[in-house]
Amino acid sequence: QDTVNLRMTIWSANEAHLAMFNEIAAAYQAENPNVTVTFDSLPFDTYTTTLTTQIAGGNPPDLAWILETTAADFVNSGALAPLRESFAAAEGYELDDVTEQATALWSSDGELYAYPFSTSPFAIFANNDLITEAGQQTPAELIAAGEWNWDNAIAIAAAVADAGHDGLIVRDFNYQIWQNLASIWRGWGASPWSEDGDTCTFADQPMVDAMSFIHNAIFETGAMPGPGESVDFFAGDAAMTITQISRASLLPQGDDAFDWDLVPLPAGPAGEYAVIGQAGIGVFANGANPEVATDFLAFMTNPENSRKLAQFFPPARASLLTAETLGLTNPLLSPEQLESVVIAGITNGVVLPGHEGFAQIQQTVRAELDALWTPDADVEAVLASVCDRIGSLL
Amino acid sequence: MKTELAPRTKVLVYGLMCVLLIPFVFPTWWMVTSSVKPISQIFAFPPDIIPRSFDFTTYGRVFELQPFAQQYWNSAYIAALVTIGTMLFSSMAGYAFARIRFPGANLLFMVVLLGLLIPSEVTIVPLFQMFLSWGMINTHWPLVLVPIFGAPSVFATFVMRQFFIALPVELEEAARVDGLGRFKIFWTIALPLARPALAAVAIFTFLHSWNLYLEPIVFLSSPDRFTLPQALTQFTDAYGGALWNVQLAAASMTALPVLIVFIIAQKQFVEGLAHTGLKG
Amino acid sequence: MASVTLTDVRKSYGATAVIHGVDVDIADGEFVVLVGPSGCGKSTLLRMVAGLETITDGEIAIGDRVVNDLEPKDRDIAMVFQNYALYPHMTVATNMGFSLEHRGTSKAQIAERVKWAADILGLEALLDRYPRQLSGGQRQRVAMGRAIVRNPQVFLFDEPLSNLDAKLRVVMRGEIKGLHQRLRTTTIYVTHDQVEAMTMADKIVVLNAGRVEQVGAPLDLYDRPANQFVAGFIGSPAMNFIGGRITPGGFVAAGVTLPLPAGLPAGERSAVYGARPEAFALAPDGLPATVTLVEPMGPETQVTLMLGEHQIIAVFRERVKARPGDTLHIRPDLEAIHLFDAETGARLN
Amino acid sequence: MASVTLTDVRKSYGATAVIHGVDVDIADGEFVVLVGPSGCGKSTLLRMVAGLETITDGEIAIGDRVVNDLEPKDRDIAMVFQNYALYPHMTVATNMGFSLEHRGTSKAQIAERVKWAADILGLEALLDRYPRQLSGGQRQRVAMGRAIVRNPQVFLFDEPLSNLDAKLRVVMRGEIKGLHQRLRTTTIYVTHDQVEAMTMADKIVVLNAGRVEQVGAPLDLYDRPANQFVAGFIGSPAMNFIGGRITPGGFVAAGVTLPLPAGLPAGERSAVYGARPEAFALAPDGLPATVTLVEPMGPETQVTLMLGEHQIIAVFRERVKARPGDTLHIRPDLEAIHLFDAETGARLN
Amino acid sequence: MAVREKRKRPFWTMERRDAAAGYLFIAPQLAGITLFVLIPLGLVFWYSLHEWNVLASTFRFIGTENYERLLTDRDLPRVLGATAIFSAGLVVLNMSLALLLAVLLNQKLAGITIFRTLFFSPVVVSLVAWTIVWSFLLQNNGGINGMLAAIGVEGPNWLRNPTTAMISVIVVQVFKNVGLNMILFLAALQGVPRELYEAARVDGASPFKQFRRITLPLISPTVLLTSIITIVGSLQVFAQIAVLTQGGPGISTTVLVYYLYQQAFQFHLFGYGSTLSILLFVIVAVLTFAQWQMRRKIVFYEN
Ligand SMILES: Nc1ncnc2c1ncn2[C@@H]1O[C@H](COP(=O)(O)OP(=O)(O)OP(=O)(O)O)[C@@H](O)[C@H]1O
Ligand SMILES: Nc1ncnc2c1ncn2[C@@H]1O[C@H](COP(=O)(O)OP(=O)(O)OP(=O)(O)O)[C@@H](O)[C@H]1O
Ligand SMILES: O=P(O)(O)OC[C@H](O)CO
Ligand SMILES: [Mg+2]
Ligand SMILES: [Mg+2]
Repeated sequence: QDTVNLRMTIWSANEAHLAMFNEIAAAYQAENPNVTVTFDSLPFDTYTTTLTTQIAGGNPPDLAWILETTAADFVNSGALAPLRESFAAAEGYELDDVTEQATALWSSDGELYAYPFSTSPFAIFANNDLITEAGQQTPAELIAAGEWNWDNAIAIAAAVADAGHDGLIVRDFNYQIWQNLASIWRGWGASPWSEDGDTCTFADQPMVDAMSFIHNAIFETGAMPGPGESVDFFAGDAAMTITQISRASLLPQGDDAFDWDLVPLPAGPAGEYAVIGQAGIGVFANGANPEVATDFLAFMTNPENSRKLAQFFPPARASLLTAETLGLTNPLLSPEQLESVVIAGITNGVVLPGHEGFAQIQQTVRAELDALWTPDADVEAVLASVCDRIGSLL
Repeated sequence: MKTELAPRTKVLVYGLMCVLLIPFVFPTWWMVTSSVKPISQIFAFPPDIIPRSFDFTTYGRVFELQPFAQQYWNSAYIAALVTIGTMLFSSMAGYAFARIRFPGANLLFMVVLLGLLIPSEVTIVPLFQMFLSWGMINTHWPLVLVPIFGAPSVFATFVMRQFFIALPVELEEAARVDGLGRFKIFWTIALPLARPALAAVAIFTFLHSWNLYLEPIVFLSSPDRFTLPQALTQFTDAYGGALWNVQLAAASMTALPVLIVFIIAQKQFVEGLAHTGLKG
Repeated sequence: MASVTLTDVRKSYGATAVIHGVDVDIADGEFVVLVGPSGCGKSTLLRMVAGLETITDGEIAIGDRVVNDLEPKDRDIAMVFQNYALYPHMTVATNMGFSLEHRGTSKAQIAERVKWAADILGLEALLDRYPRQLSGGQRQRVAMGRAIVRNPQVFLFDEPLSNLDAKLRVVMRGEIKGLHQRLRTTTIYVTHDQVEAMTMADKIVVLNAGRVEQVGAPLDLYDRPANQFVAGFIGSPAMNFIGGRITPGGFVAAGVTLPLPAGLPAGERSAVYGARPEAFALAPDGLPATVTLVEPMGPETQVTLMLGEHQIIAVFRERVKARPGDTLHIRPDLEAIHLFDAETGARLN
Repeated sequence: MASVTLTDVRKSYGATAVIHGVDVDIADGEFVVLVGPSGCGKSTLLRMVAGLETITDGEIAIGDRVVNDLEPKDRDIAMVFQNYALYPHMTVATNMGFSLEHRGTSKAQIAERVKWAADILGLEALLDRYPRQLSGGQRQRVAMGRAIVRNPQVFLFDEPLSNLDAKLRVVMRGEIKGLHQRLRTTTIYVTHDQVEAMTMADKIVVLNAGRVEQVGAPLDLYDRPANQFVAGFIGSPAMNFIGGRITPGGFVAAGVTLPLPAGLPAGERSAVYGARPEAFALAPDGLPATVTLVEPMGPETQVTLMLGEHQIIAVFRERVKARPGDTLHIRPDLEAIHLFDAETGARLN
Repeated sequence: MAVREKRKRPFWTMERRDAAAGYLFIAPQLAGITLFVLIPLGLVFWYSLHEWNVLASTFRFIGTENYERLLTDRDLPRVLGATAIFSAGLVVLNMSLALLLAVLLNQKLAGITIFRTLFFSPVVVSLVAWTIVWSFLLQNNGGINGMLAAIGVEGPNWLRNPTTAMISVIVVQVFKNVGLNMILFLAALQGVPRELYEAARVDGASPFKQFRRITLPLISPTVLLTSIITIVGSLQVFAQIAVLTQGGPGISTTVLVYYLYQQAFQFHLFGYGSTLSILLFVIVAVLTFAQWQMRRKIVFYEN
C-alpha cells in the first residue's frame, strides 16, 4: 500500500492546538499505518491569500480550515470534495448529531462540503466595576429585570464613557471588519443581502435603523469609541465588548483583575437573537488523495474526537452542547453563562454574513462605509451607495 | 572628513539629531520594553516609557511556543547562503560588466537591470509554480535561489560594477604579467580589493534576506522550516489572538544581532559605498 | 635574457591607428629608452610587448619566439608600472613572490628568491609591511623587486619614476641603472624625462605620433639629432630654433644675422637654425640681445633674450647680473649649430 | 595688495605641535617661497594664512589687520591648490567667476572680470569647457584665473605645479612669474622644487620641522646657507658633506685630506666640509677619486666618485669619458667651500 | 625588407579568450535573471490574457479583455492617483530627509557612530513590529495626538482622513527605510574632495551655498541612483499600507501594488491581477527609463 502524506492548513500556531491535532493524527495513523498527517500553520492575517497562492500554484493542501466569510467561495467553486457520503458511511459517526444550523453554511444543494468544527457565539463581556462606578445597573441586573435590550445597553456604555472611560467596543471591528457589526444589526433584523445572496439589503430600513443607531452611539452619545481609537476592553478601561467567548482567556488576572461578566447579546427592536462565527474543515477535490483525506476528516470529527476538539472549539454536535461538557474546558465560565450564551447561541445563532466573492465585497463595502464613519454622515445615502457599488458583485 | 565644527554649531547639530531621533528610536524602544510588559499594559494609554514591571519569561516563551532556535538558524543560514552567493555571483557579473570586453555587454547589462524593476508580488505565482514543479515547495531553495540569482541580486551587481570600474586597471595588468588568468585575477586580486564594496553588498543582501516576508509565507508551510519574520506572526494564544509581548520579544531578538553587526561593519560599509561612488 | 625585435608593428583602436609601423631591434642585455611626446604611443608599444594590448599588425619576437598571440604570462617578461600597481592587500614579501606562486615554484624557493631580491634592493626590513606603509621610494623598490624576482627575459618599465619627487628620482635612477649593470637583463624603459633618458639608456628610441624618428646612443642624439623633432625633443631647456635663410653671408633671420659653421653645401635656401641654450657664450663682440627674464639657478643662470625678433633661451654657466631690458652680447658656438630643412625638418649639416 | 606678517605663529593638532613659533615678514608685493622637507609644516602655515586652519597661538596680520579670527572669505586672499580644486561640475567661466558671485558683483561685472583674467591667461577659447576637458596646464591656468579674477590682496599657492610634467612645469613657472611681475600681488608660494624656489622667489623661507631655518634671497641661501640643513636642502644635486676635522694641514677626513679656504678661526675642531657637485673641477694635480657611476647629461656629466671613503657626486661641465673603476683627479673650488659645526650644523666660515 | 609570411592566427586569440571569460562570469547571473525574472514575467503576461479563477480552477483565454477592463475599472484612476501621490511624496520626503541626515551624520563629532546606528536601526526592525507601533501612535487617541495635545494642538484623526492617512503611510514608510538612502548619501558625501569645500570657503561661499553649488551637484549621480531605487521601491510598498490603513479610508491609500495584490490574492482574480502587474511593470520601466534619459541633463558626471 502506498504511503500517503496528508497536509492540512490551519491558521492557529498554538502549541496546545497542535498537540491535540497531532494526537488525533497519531490515533488515525495507528489504524492506517500508511498515512501521515502534517499541519501547516499559516499566519491568520494572510491565511486565505496564502492558501489561494498554493492552490493557484497547483499545490493545494489535502485539507484546510476555511473561514465563514469565504465559505461560499469554497463551497460553490467545486474546489472541495463532497463529504456526506463518507460521513454517512463512517461507523458511529452520527451525522445527524451535527446541527443543521451549523452545516447550513457549508452545504450546497444538499451536499456537505466542509465540517463546521468551530461554531463560536458572539456575546458581551462586561466590566461591572466600571458600570457600577458610573451608577448604572449591571447587565446581569438588567437581564434579571428582563430589560436587557440595546437601548439600555448603549445607555450603560454612554454613561461609562461620560465617566471618562470607554463604552462599548465591537472587538476586531476597527471600522474595517464591518461584518462583525452583524452582532448588533441582527437585533434590528438587518442583513447585508438577501437570503439567496442576490439582492443587496444594505439600504433597507432595518439596516438603516441599525446603522443609525450605531452612528448615533459613536458620534452623538460617545457610547462606542470613534474611528481611529484603539481601546482594549481587557485592559480594563471599557464598559463592555462584543466578542466571541474564546476571548475569556484575555481577562486580566491578579492586580489588574476586575469584576467581569459574560452575557448574551441584548435584544434589539426585532427581538432576541444570536450571532455565531464559524470555521469549517474541507477536503480539496484536486488534492492528491481526496478519499484518504475525507476518511481522515471523518475520523477527526467523529463523536469521540469532536469531544476533544470541543476543548478549544465550540462544537456543532448537539450531544456535546451541554454545560457539563463545555464547563470542563472553559473553567472560567459559570454553568449559567455557558447555558445562556454558548449553548443558546450555538443553537439559535445566525452565522456572520458570507458570500461568494466575499473578499471583494468586503473590501468594496469597507471602502464605501468609510464615508459613514464621520460625524455628519448621511446614513441613508451612504448605505444606498453601498448597494450601488456591490450590486454587480452579488 | 570635515573640518571641526564650532562648539556652538556642535550643540545645535547634536540637538537637531536628538529631536530627529525620536521617531526613529521610539518604536524600537517600545518594541523592546513592551516585550517585558504584561499584555494588558502593552496598549495602555498613555504608554509607559519605562515598563512598570519586567517579565523576562516572554523570552523563554518564544522558544517554547515555536521551534524558535530552529527558525533562527533557518533565517541565519539562509541569509548567510544568500549573502555569500550574491557576493560571489554579483561580483563576478559586476566584474565582467566593468572590466571584460565582450560583444553584447551593454545589452546584457540592460537585461540584468530589468530585474531591479519587478516587484516580487508580480512574479510570485509563476515562481511558485516553477518551484512546485521542481519539488522545492516547503524547502528553503526558493528563498536561497531567487535572491541570489533573481531581482534582489541586481542591486548588488550594480554596486560591484561601479566599484570595479573605479579599481586601478594596472593592478590587473600586473597580475596578468605575473602569470594569472582571468579567473585567478578576479579571485586573488579584484575580489580581495573589493572588500569594502562587498561589505556594503553583504549588509544590504543580508538585511533583505533576513527581512523577507512574503516569500517564506508563500513557499514554506512547516514551522520548523519557517524563517523569523514568518515566525513572528505565529505567537498566538489558544484562540488565535496575538501574544503581543512574546511576539515583541521575538521581534527584539530578531533585530538585535543585525544591529550589532551593523555597528561593527558600518565603517567598512560606508567607506565601501564611498569608494564605488555609486555613479549611475 | 633575450633580444626583442619589433617588425613593422602597428596598432589601431577601432579605426584610429596609433602606431604606424615600428621597427626596433633590441639586443640581448641592452637598456633601451623610449621617449616621445605625450600620446605618441610609448605606453602602447610597451604594452604590446607585454601582451597587454593586442598587436594589430606586424610581429613582436622575444628571443626567437614570436609572441603575438601569447598571453602576458607566457612571454617571460616583467613590468614595472608608473604607479607601481602593488597589490595593496599583500605584504611586500607576498607581492614580490606572487608571480612565482603561479609558476609552480616551491615555497622555499620563493622565499629564497624574494630574499635575494630584497637584499639587492635593501628591502629586507620591510618584507612584512603592506604597500600603504611604505614611502614612495620604497614602493618603487618593491615594484622592481617584483620584477627581478622572476629573473625574466625582459624588463619593461612605464615611467616608473614619474610619481617620485625630484630628489628621490635621482636616487632611484641610480638604483635602476645599477641593477641593470648587475643583472644585464634586456630592458625597455619608457619615460618623458630628459635626464632619465640621457643617463640611463644604451640606446634611445624617439617616437613621434606612432612613428620612430631616430634610434641611437644618447649623446649621438644630443649631438647629431636626425631632424628638427629629435633636436627639439632631446635636451632641456629645449634647443632654440630660428627660421630664416642660409646665405653666403650667414644665416639671415628676422632682425638678426647669425654666423654659420663651415662646410655647408653651397647655395641659398630656407632652413631652421638650431642652437641649444648652452651653445651661447657671453662675448663683447657677440650679437646684441635684449634680456626679458633672468632666472638664476645657483651655479648657472637661465636668461630669456630677444635676438632680433626671435625669443631664445640661453643658459650661462655663471652668475649673470642682468635685469630685464638690459642688452647682452652673445655668441653661438659654431661647433654646436644644427641646421634643418625648413620643410621636412631633416638635418642639413 | 598688502604685507603679511606672521608673529610667533604656532599650531598644534591636539597634543602634537607642528609649528613651533614662526616669524616671517612679507612686504607688500613680495613673492615669497616656502620650502622645506615633506611634513615640515609648509601647507599648514599657508592654510593658516588662508584661514583654513585655526591658529593655535601667535598672530597673522594681512596689511594692518590681524586676521586670526576672520573667515577665509573675509581675508581677501586667493588660493591655488595643489590639485587645483576646480569645481568639476562648472565650466571654466563659472569656476572663475564663482568667488565673485558671493560678493554681490553684478553678472556683467563678473563676465568682464572673467574675460579680463581669461585674456591674461590665454583661456578665452576654453571658457565653456569643463575641467575634465582640459589638459593639465590648462587646468593650472584656470586655477590661477580663479585666483586673480578677484584681485585679492594676497595669493597663496600650495605646490601648484607639482602635478605637471617637467616641460609644462617650466612653462607654467614662467607664466606665474610673469603674472606676478604684472600684477605685483603679494604672493606666498609653497613648493619643494628647487628650481621653482630659486627662480621665482624674491625671498625664500626654509622651514624645517615647524621652525624657520633661514630666510633670504635665493642666491644668498645658495651661496651662504646659514647651516648644514639649508645647505643640504638648497641646490640639486645636493651639496656633498664630508665629516672630519679642521686642522692646520687641511680638512682631515677618512682616507683623504681636503684643502681648506683661508681665513678660518685658528684651532683644530670637528666639522663638516660641504662642497657642491659643481664645486669640483678636473685637475691633474687634484685629489684622486675613483669613479663608480658616470651619467652623461648632454652638456654636462654627473659622476659619482669615491673620495677616500666618502661617496661624492660631482658635476662637470664637459663630457667626461670615464668608466666605473677609473680614477679622476679633482680639485674643490676653495671659494665655494662651506664648513659647518659638527654638532649644531651652524656655519663656521 | 623581406616579405613577411602571414602567420596563421590561432582560433583562441586573446580577444576571444577574454570574451569567453566574460560570458562565463555573467552566466550565473544571466541564467538566474532568465529563470527567475524573465520567464516569470512572460508567464504573468500569459496569465493576463486569461480569466483565471483559482478556486473554481477556471483558466480561460480571453485575449485582451483584461486590458480592456483596465479602461473601465472605476477604481483604477483613483488608485493610480493615490500611487502617484504616494510615490512622489515618499521619494521627495525620503530623499530630503536622507540627505539632511547624511549631512548631519557626516560631521566630525564624538559619538557619531551611535547616531548613525540609531538612525539606521529601523531598517533592521521587523516590519510587523514597526507598523504596529505606528498604527498605535497614529490612533486618534494615540501617542502623536497625545503629544500634540500637550502643546495645545488638536491633532487630526490621522488614519481616518484621506489626506492625513496618505501622509501617515508615507511618513511611516520613510522613517522605516530612510536609513538605507542615508547611508548611500553618506558614502557619496565622503567622496566629495575636501579641497573643493576649502576652495569654496576661500571663494566666500556660505555653508548653504556650498551645499547647493558644490555638494549637491557632485553627489547628483548618487541622488539619481537612489531616486530610481526609491521610486521603484515606493511602487512596491504594500505590507505597511495593509496594516496601517488597508487602503482606506475609502480607497484613498490604495496604491497600485496593493490593488493588484487585492485583486489577485484576495479576490482570486489572477488574470486581472496579472494585467495590473503588467501595468505596474510598464509604469516602473517607463519611469526608470525616463529618469535614465534625463540623467545627462540633471546629473553631473566626472567622465
Ligand atoms: N583604448 C584606446 N582607445 C583609443 N585610443 C587610445 C586608447 N588607448 C590609447 N589611445 C590613444 O593612443 C595614443 C597613444 O597612447 P599611449 O598611451 O601609448 O601614449 P604615451 O606615449 O604613453 O603617452 P603618455 O606619455 O602620455 O603616457 C594616444 O593618442 C591615445 O589617445
Ligand atoms: N589634521 C592633522 N592632524 C595631525 N597632524 C597633522 C594634521 N595635518 C597635518 N599634520 C601634521 O603636520 C605636519 C605638517 O604637515 P603639512 O601638511 O603642513 O606638511 P607639508 O610641509 O605641507 O608637507 P608636504 O610637502 O608633504 O606637503 C605633518 O607632520 C603632518 O603629519
Ligand atoms: O521606497 P522605500 O521607502 O522602501 O526605500 C527603499 C530604499 O530607499 C532603497 O534605498
Ligand atoms: Mg604612457
Ligand atoms: Mg603640503
